[in-house]
Parts: sequence; C-alpha cells; structure tokens
Amino acid sequence: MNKLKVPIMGFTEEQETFRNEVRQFIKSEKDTFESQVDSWLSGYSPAFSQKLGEKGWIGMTWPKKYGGKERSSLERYIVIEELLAAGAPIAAHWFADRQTGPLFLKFGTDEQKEFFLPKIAKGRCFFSIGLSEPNAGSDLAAISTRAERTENGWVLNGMKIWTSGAHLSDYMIVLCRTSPKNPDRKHEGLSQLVVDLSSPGVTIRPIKYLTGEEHFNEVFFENVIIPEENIVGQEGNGWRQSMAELAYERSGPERILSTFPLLEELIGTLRENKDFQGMKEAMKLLSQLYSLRHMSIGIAQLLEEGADVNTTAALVKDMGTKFEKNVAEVARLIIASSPSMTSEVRFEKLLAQSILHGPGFTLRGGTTEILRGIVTKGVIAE
Amino acid sequence: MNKLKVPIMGFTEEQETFRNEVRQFIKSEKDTFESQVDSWLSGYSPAFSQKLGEKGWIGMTWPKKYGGKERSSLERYIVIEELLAAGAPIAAHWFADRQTGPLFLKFGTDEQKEFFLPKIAKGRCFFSIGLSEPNAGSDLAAISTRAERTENGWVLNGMKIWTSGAHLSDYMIVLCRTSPKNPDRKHEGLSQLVVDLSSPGVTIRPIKYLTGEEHFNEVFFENVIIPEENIVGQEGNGWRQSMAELAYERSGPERILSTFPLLEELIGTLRENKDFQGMKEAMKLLSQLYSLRHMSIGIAQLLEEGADVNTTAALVKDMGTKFEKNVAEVARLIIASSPSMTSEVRFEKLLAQSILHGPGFTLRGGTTEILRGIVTKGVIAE
Amino acid sequence: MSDMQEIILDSTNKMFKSLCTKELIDRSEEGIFAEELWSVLVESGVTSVGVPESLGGTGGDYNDALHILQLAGKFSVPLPLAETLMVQWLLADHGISPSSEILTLSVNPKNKIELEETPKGYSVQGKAVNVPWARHAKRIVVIANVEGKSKLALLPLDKANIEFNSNLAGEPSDTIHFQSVDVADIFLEEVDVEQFRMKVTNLGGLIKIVMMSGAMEALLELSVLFSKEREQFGRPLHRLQAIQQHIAVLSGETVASVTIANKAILAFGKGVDDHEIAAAKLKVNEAAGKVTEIAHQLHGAIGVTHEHRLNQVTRRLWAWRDEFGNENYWADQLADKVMNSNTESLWEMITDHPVIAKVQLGEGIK
Amino acid sequence: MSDMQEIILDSTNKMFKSLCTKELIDRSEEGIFAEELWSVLVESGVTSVGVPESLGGTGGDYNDALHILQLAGKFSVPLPLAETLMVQWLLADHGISPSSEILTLSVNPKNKIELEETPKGYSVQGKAVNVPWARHAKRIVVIANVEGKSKLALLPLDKANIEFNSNLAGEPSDTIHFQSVDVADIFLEEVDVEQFRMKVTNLGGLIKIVMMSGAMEALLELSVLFSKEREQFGRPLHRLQAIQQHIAVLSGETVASVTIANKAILAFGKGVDDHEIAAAKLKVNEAAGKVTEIAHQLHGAIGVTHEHRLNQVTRRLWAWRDEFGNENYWADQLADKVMNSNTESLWEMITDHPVIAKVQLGEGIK
Repeated sequence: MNKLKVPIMGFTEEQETFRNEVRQFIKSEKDTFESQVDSWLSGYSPAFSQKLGEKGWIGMTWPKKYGGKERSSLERYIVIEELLAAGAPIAAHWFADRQTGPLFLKFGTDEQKEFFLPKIAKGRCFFSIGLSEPNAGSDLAAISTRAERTENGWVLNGMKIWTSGAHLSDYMIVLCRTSPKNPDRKHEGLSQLVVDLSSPGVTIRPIKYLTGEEHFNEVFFENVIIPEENIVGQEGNGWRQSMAELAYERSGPERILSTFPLLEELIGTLRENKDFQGMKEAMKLLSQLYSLRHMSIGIAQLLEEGADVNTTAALVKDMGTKFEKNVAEVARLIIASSPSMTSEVRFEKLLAQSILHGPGFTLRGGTTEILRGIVTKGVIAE
Repeated sequence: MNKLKVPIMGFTEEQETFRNEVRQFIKSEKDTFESQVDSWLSGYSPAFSQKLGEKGWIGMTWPKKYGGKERSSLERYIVIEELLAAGAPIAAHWFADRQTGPLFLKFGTDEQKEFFLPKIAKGRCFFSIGLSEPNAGSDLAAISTRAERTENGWVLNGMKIWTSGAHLSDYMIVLCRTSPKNPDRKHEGLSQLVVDLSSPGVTIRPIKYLTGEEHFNEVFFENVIIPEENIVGQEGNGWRQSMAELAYERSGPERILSTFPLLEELIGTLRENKDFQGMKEAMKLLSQLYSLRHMSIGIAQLLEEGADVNTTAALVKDMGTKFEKNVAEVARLIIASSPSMTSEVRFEKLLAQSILHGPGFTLRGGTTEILRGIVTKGVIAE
Repeated sequence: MSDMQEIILDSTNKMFKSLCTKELIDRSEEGIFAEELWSVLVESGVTSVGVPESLGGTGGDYNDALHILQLAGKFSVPLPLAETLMVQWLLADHGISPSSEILTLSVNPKNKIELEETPKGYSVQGKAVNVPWARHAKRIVVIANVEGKSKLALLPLDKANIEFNSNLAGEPSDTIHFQSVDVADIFLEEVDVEQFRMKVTNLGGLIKIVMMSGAMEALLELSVLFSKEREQFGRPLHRLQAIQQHIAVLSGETVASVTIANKAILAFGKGVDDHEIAAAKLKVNEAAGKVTEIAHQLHGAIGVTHEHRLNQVTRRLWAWRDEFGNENYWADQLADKVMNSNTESLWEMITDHPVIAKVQLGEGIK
Repeated sequence: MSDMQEIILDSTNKMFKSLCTKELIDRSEEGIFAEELWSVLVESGVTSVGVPESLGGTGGDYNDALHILQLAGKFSVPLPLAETLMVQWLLADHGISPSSEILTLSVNPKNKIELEETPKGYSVQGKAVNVPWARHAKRIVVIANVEGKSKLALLPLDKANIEFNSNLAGEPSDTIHFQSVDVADIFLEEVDVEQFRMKVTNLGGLIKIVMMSGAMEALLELSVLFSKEREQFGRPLHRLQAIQQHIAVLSGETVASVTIANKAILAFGKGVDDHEIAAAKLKVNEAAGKVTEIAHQLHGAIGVTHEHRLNQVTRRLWAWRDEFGNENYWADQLADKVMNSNTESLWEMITDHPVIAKVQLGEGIK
C-alpha cells in the first residue's frame, strides 16, 4: 500500500515563528473584514489581496525572478491555513495563486511567466478557471467550447459555467477544443487558453448561489479573438494539464477548513457557556480535524518532494469536504438556533453560511463519486 | 409515487386482546429460554416450537384443513413481533412457517399440502432453504447444483451453502438446475425440489459463524435420489418462485427487531440508573424504530390485500437491517462495557451477540446493494 | 382517508400546482407577497379549515388541515398558511371566530412583552424575535405580562416596528418591537405559560413534520426526474450504481418520514399524540439532513443555483428542521416520556397505542 | 524512521508473516497458547523493547516498541505482548529489570484487592475483572489496598483462581480471584491511584490505537485482494461502483487512522501527548466501526465465517475499541482539555504543537 503512505510532519521553530508573524498580521487586519465561512470562494477583497501581495504571501514558493519568494510548501501551507481558519477574504487571488501560477511555471512560456506571475504575486491580477460546461461537469471529455486557429489568433466560441469569480477576475484559463473530437480519444484535442475577460465577445452572467449571493457565472464566448501566444503549454495537451492541476489541489487546507470559522465560534460559545456536554459532542469533529490536518500536511510535504499523491490527495478531498459539511450538522444540534444569513447572531450567520455552502464542498474539484473511483483505481492498481 | 404508498394501520381491540394473550404466554415461558439477539436464526428449541404449534401460532394464516387457523396477517404479525421482541427461540420452525408453508400453499400439489402443512403447523417439521452456492450468492443465475430426471425420480448433485439450520432441519427446499443453462435466459431451467435431509448422499457440514456458533452449513448432494413428486410448482419456474418468496419476506418484523432484546436491556438499564443523558442519546433509535415498525405493519396489510410491495418491502429490509446494526453501535457508546459472548452481565452478552450477528443482517435476504437496485428500479419505472 | 377529504386534497393539489410556480416562490423570497394565491386560499376557505362551521370556520378536522399543509410543504407554498391556521385554532378554543386576515404567533422564551393598563386600553412595550411572516401579518398571538400575570394576548401589528430577517428558506422571520403602542379592545386570557408554550410547540412541531414530509416527496420526485433525464458518461444517471444507492436512500427516508408524519397526524386527531410528535420530529429532522445532502449530491452544480427548483425545497427543509425544536429538543422530550413511562418494558410502551381505528387506509404518499 | 528501526520492523514483519498463521490464531482462540511464537518473541528480545539495556532490556525506545505493536495488530498476534511490554515499562520506571515471563495488568475501578501483612509476607484477598491473558500470565500489576494505603503491587498468579472469559476476539479476559493467597517478597510502591490509572489508561489507549491502525491495514489489504479476486455478475468486484465507494472509504479511514496513530506515537515519544492520545483513540475507534461494517459488507457471507481470515481482524477491532476507553470516554477527556485550555482560540490550541522534529519521514503505512 505504498500509494497510501503519508509522512508525519512536524513544524520547525522557524516555521512556528513564521506562523506567528502571519497570525499577528491577520489579527491586525481583523477590523477590515468579517470572518466568513468558505472565504476562499466568497470572501472577495482586492484590497486584502494586495496587502497579502505586499507581505510576499502570494506566489510565495515561486522563483524570485517572477516575483515569488522561493519559500517552502510548508510555509505556504501555514499562510493558507491561518487565513482560512480566520475566515479572511482571499477569494480574489485564490485561483491565480493556487492554480494559474503553478500552471504557468510548469507549462508557460518565458513571456507568460514574466508578464503574469509578478502581477499575480502582487495581488493585482486575478484569474478564474473555465472548465465545466452545462453538459460537461464531471465528464470533461464532453467539452464543446472550441477555438479555431486563424491569422489573427484563436477565435473562441462556446460557454463555460460554474466559473468562480469570473465577474471579478481579469483573466480566465479556458479549456477548449482546438481540434475536432475523436470518439476513440475523447480527451485529446483540448487546449488551455488565457482569455482576457475584458475582450469583445465575452459576456459574463452571474449565477445566484443558494445563499442568494453571486460567486459563480456563466461565461459566453462569441468570436472572441485571442492572441496566438496565449495558449498555455502544448496544443492538445489541455486535458492532461487540467487533470494534473486538479489532482495537485485536492489535499490543501481549503478542503478541511472551509467551515472552520463556525467550529471556532461553536467551541468558543461552549467554553463561554461552560457547556461540557455540548463540548463533548463537538470533540468528534476535533479528532477528525486532527487526523485530516496531519494527512494534508504530510501530503504537502510529499508534493514538495515530487511524490505521487494522486490517491491520498483524493482521500483528503473526499473526507475533508465531508468533514466541512459535518461541522454544520453537528454544530446545529449542539446549539439550537435559527440559522439565517441576515441574523445578527454570529453563530447563526456562520451556521447559515455553512449549511448553504455545504452542497458545494463535495461537488467542486471532483464529486465524491469521482474521487472514490480515483482512490479505488489507485489502491487496486498496486 | 404510487409504489411508495404505505397505509397507516391501527390495531383493533380484538387484536390488542390477542396481543396480550401472546404476551402472557411468552411471559409464562420465560424460564424455559434465555432471551437472545437474532433469535430467529440462533434460538433453536424444538420444544418451544411445539408449544407454539399447540397454541396454533405456526401457519396461523393457513386454511384450517391444512392445520392452519385462518387468522389474519396482522394477527400473525403480532405473534411474530412479540416473539422477536422477547428474544424467544423460534429458529427451528422459522423458515417452514415464513417461507415453505406459503410456498406449498401457492405452488404445491394437494398431496404436498396435505402431507407437509399440518406437520409444520404443529411445530414438528422443520425446513431449511437451499439457495446460495459458493459462486452464486447475490447472483442466483450462477447456480450449478443440478437434478436429472431418471426413472427413479430426480438425481441431485451439487452443493448449497449458508443454509440456516440445515443440520437441525428435516427437509430442505433446494433450488437447482433441471435443464442446462441458456446464456441468454440465465434464470430459466431452475426448479425447486423438496429434499429429505436424511436421504443417502446428503452430507451436512456446519460452518462456524463469527460467534463461534454453528447456524449455517454447507450441504453436499451426491447422487441423492428424490421422488419425482417432490418438485414444487412448475419445472423451470424455480427462480421466479424463489424471488417471489424473497420479495414477500423482506418487510417482516424480523428485519427490524433482531437486536431488540439489546435495546430493551439498554433502556431498562438507563431507566434503572436514571441516566437521562444516555436515554436522550438512545431516543434516535426509538424514533427510527417507530417509523420502521409502522412501515412494516402497513406493508403487512398491503400484502394481505395482494398489492405490489416489491419496492417498499426492499426499503424496509434495507433500512430495518441497518437499524438493527445501529442499535449495537449506539448502545455500546451509551454504556461502556466489555462485550463478550461469555460474560455474565446480560448487557455485555446481548451486545456481543448484536455486534457479531450484525454483519449478517445486511447480507441475508438480499444485500444492501441489491436491495437498493431493486428500489431504484421500482421508483424509476413509475 | 374519507372521500370528502380526498376531494378537498385533490382540488388543493391542483390549485397549488397551477398557482404556486417556481417564479412565485422566487418573488416571495425577494419580498413580494403572493397576494393572489393568498386570496384564493382565503376565498376557498383553506385558511380556516379545522375551525368549526358553527364558529364561522370552514369545518373539517385537523386531519384535513394537516394534509393540506403537507401539500403546502410539497409545493413550498410561500405563505403564512401554517401560522394563520395555528392562530385560528388556538383562538377557536376560546370561542373566537376565524379571521380573514394574516395571523402569526410567537412563544419564543426570548420574547418580552409588557402590557400596562391605560384609560383607553393598554400600552404595549417589548419585543418578539424570529416571528414568522410578521411583516405581512395583521395580528399576533403572544404571551404577555399584564400586571404581573401571564396572558395569551392577540395584539395588532399595525403600529409595531418590524425589523426584517429571514430564515434559510427566505421566509420572513422578523423581530417585532412594540414601543409604547396603544391598543384597545384586545383579546386577553390568563394561561399557564409552560403549558401553553408546550401546546404551541407540539402543534407547531406537528405542522413542521407534515410540511417537511411533503417537501421530501417533492425532493424525491425532483431527484427521480433528474436521474431519468440527465446523462453522464453516456448513460442516464439512474443507471449508475452510485446514483441508485442515492435514490434508494432518498426513497427510504421519504417513505419513513411520510409514514411517521401520517401516523402523528392520526394520533393528534384522536388526541393520543403523547410520544408520536416527539418521535416523528426527531425522525423527520434527521431524515431532512440526509435527503438534502443526497439530493444536492445527485443534482450536482445545477442544484445549488437559484435557477433550479431543488434549492427551494432543500432550503425549506433546512429551515424547518430547526423550527419548533431540533433533534436535541425532541430527544429530550421523548427521553422524558420513556424515563417516566409507567409501562414495565420499552416494548410495552411501544405497543401500548390506544386503538386508533379498525383500518385506516390511504394516508400514504400522494 | 531510523535505519535501525526499519531493520527491526522488517525482521519483525517477516517473523509474524511466517509464524503467525491463521491457524495459529484459530488455535489460540480455542485456548491453545502459542508457546512457540511467544518463545521466539522472548528470545528475539521483542518482549522487552523499550526497557533500557542498562536494566537488562532490549533497548530501543517506545517508538520502536509501538511500531512493533502496530505490526502485532496487523497480524492479529494472539499473545500478551502489549500487556507484557506495558508491565515491563511500568516496572522499569521503578528500576525493576525485565522478566521473561508473561505479565499482565489491570487497573479496572471494579477491582478490589486487599493485602494484609502476615509474618511471612502478605495475604491477598479480592478480585480483578476483565484481566487480559490472566490464565497464561505469571504475574500481574494491580492497585492494592495495603493497610489503608493504595499501592502498586506486582502479584504472582500461581495460587489465584482464574475464571475464564474472553473478549470478542477470543482473547482471554478473565476474572482473577485471590482467596487468602499468601505471598512473600513482592514489589509494592505507594501511588496516587487516579494518576496511576490515568497513566495506564493513556498508555493502554495508545497501544490499542496503534494495534487498531495495524489491524486496519490488514483489513484494507484483505478487502482489496478480495475485490480483485472475486467476481460478481461476470466482472471483478472492484469494477462495481458500489464496491469502489466501499474501497475508497476503507482506504480513507485506514490512512486517517494510521496517520493519527503515528502522530500519537511520535508525540508520546517526545512526552507531548497531551491531546493526541485522546483525539487519536476517538478517531480510530470511530473508524473501526466504519471499516468493519464495510469490509464485511464487501466480503459477503464468506467474511462472517471462521474459515476466512477477515473475522480475526474485525473481531479484534470490535474488541479493542472498547478497551482502554470507548469514544465517550475519550471525548470526555478531550472536552476537558479544550474546556480548560489556556489558549485564546481553538485554532491556537490545534496549532500549538511543540516543535516535534525538523522533518520526520516514513512513519506511514507499511
């Protein structure tokens, strides 16, 4: 069961000192934002992103020449988990930092790296990811958005859906067909293009989420002209590039901590009320969180070492997102309340956010069913 | 959603009086048996079965001319749930009363009915059911035990496995091939034969269960001669007959109450200890039991009316057997103990029985996966 | 179910089906009251079912009314029907004729309402929290403190300040402030606060149970339909084994919830609802958590948008399970009953249901 | 993991693999003590790992010993290795050299053991319940009442009456009766009962955690193997989507359990196990319930027979989860720690782990 190995990591003193620095910064910013559940999706604040950029905490593992700080994965892990635990507004730069930057580093041209990465690291250039289509959710082979190569560059037609934050982003990485579908090799012929969302022919229509808020969009492309050089990586290799992106982003703290602000509020309230019985009921959550966090940290280390984490990362995503949901289900039983997005009671508001955001946790980045298929394939293959 | 209709039944005063009669009888027998979990599988007592026969409570819905009492399904329901709730030893006659009798009534010849039914109703003739084979568990089409028609009758060869109580029964209803397998119609060519288990060529090898006890067997048939007239129903119609049997026996109280003796002991202990918190934790079980019991009773009524209960019965089996397991999981958390089959503490012993019998609950009579397929097909077909 | 009841439910079903559209519910959640549908309900007598004809009500019994509310739950009817009916029934007990106005009530222990006698009547001071539909209601039943005594009071809302808030379903759940509001000629009656609160909680709990069971029927229908229409990897969803597991659990939890809800309705109608409401709310609440999770998992991304009907149903289930007692509250109640039951064994308690009726049929899923 | 440790674990793994057969375990459950394997363990020094060489032990640290016990859990080693090691360690704290005998211990609050001074030593009276492996052990550590004082006592068992009982795994869990048994020359030391009981429970809990995590590895391997070898409806089991869901959950719970167990081992070795054991036993116990259910569901009928190895593993998980504290016990402990933590927030408490080591690698699934 080699594929299931996860090392136990401890943090060094330097890292603990760094954690403290991050924590102090967040505390000093406390009045500038309202702590939110699922803040990497719903906490949009370009101002806060810029401040993080100034601290050097966006793209912090990237080469210095591209605006990075060449810090370790574990240091990045610390920054992210501290921000998530605090419910800080990090949605604006989230996808650029987590996905697009690494994509450029791995597949981008020198020009792309030089142009985009420093801006991203400064917290001044936001990306959104264009994968799903109405008939291509879990099944990306069904993608029908297509780009045709012309003299003026690529001409893009089609639509994307469930694109988080597209209405607030500068660019989108669009996965599209660049050659006709071959029924035998359905995943071939897809490529990733960088689309400037202010281009003519781009229409963005926000979709109302369960909460009534607008985090997602439908994005329509009508003869959008895209410069030839805006292709990322190899033509036709887009599916593989996208899958690798997904696999590597399944085990981060954002798959465990999305509802942590509610858990923190729950425990705080129970401590205040000296509600020992309630505390006892909450402890199952804590023990799950402990084990998930150490799995996640161990995998972060494996990623740094270049090990294959496809299976274990899928496990963390599957169990972690179930845990995120479960926080709400346990919390509402322990403290009876009237959950409401408009309540003035902090617990009720965080609970409402957690319940309403809940369904998304186990859908985004691969549904439960898909992840479990990945895990089984990995385990069976040994 | 017509297939999901379940009527709410109330019992009449006469029925409540009858319930009381049954309950008084069981109380008067209390010293003759030890209350057991899953007593319809593990509580073997020919003496007790005979007493029930004398009361007229075996085959009680059957025509009087075959030794029955022509009572209603709901009255039979009352007898069975009272016996199960008390953990009374009813394994000996169980399958004859629940399955074989009705099978004969529906498909048997007059001779078969006259010969077998009165003996069964007296609690003096026990049957076991031969369905599964090592490579044919959920997939009965794979059955390879076969009977050949000869001048002397059928000649049976092959083996059956997981036959409950075969080592203690008089006869077995064996599902076997009576004509070669047709790959296109895999379920054709199977028939049901009555096999006298004392016949030459029958070898019974008990299988040790998790508890260390022997409830199941492997039964080998080597050129066993079976009288021609021992076929039940139509030749080649065995699979359909068996499936009908299964479908109609999925929603009985034995799918809900197998671990009731533990639940009773749990609640009793909590009342004695005035453990309110523990009682509160146990209440989830009670609310589930309420809803399952009323579903099961409603279906019993539908069965009496001849309605199609294929879907709802599968639901009761699926949820009921999960509930039976869950009783053990909840009980062990509420009262910390050292579960043991050999303990002198009643709670520990019943808990051990419940845990060790647990895996069987969701396997016998159709696994969870099979049942859910049946339910979905039923619901989708509307 | 009687023939009469069947006819009433059939016509109510048709009415909701044609008038209570997804768009109507959306608009209601945006704050636009569904006036037209409300008028239809008032005119057809639905808002006073269960109030005797002798008092000017529509007649019929609680059983009729509760099955109508089950349909209201199924169609997510965005109106204060449950609240208005509850108030009509509570007042009818005191001989008060039904009103055609929108009524609401609140017995939240956090409320604090004082009435002081004035030459012209009373001056009302205080607040009530999480009051359903307060912004649209004309009058409210509360427990008020009148010169040191606790009284049931029916207060007008026209001069109250309403602070808007809403539950997860977008249903109004407002805070009412009475700032020295003068009222004259109001109904007041001394009550035992604990007993009255318990009565309202039981009735409210029962109503949520039946509405939730109706909502689950809707949720199951939507899910089955989706799994038939939608394809993935080239096959209809319902052919995938993982989806089959989902549908089966949805079906099971729905049937269990509808069954126990119908049992509770019957028991309530006969006045023998001792354990039934507690056990039913416990079960239905628990089921609500399961079915909402599964339905969303099955529907995928489309289900979490306002564009799809699913979320109107799931948000109601999430809101209602916490109204009139969550699982912990009802487990407390049930534990209390079991602890203090005078039967010898649990089994005797479970089977000790007074004879309900010879045979009651057809209270199943519609 | 150090190279040294890797070598030790490799050889232990090989030893268990070749000697600890299914048949050996069956025979042990039938009451025949696995003498030969025990001798090998004694001779190879495994029974005194963690006791310093200066005291005559094998040396190595708790970390080594606990990983050996993880393997013992994986192979269902039917021997009192954990009990013997625990006693060796507890006694080593008092400077006592390790024994080559079988040792056991019991700090069950239900025990009641009195020592009365006699001219030749002491007379022992009383009983101890649910004592693991008592029938085979030579000596036992208990808390005894000696003239009004609570003392840790190491008592010989040769003259005790042993009443046989066993846990779900068929491991001895006997009752010991001392009926005026005369003993001379025994080790006695005054202890704080609460503290000592807590110490033993923590250590015992940790040992069960690691053994259970090992057992889960075995369970996962058996299940994966079965799903590859077995066919249903003409396809290998693991191709069925429902089975894939099962395997994935098994994998997840196993990795989570092994991870948190290894974390607890590390923390214990560094003396910073404050919350870790409580959280780990809570998690591992919970996982045990899930994985045993799933593994049996996946294996079908064959899994519930004595003929298949699976039940040796599942019955151990069921037995061990209730030994040294069930989920409620450890939730209590953890709640107490959180309630009384002096950190400002939960998050600070979670992240407030003293620096363990620069990088610790390879403590994963073997």
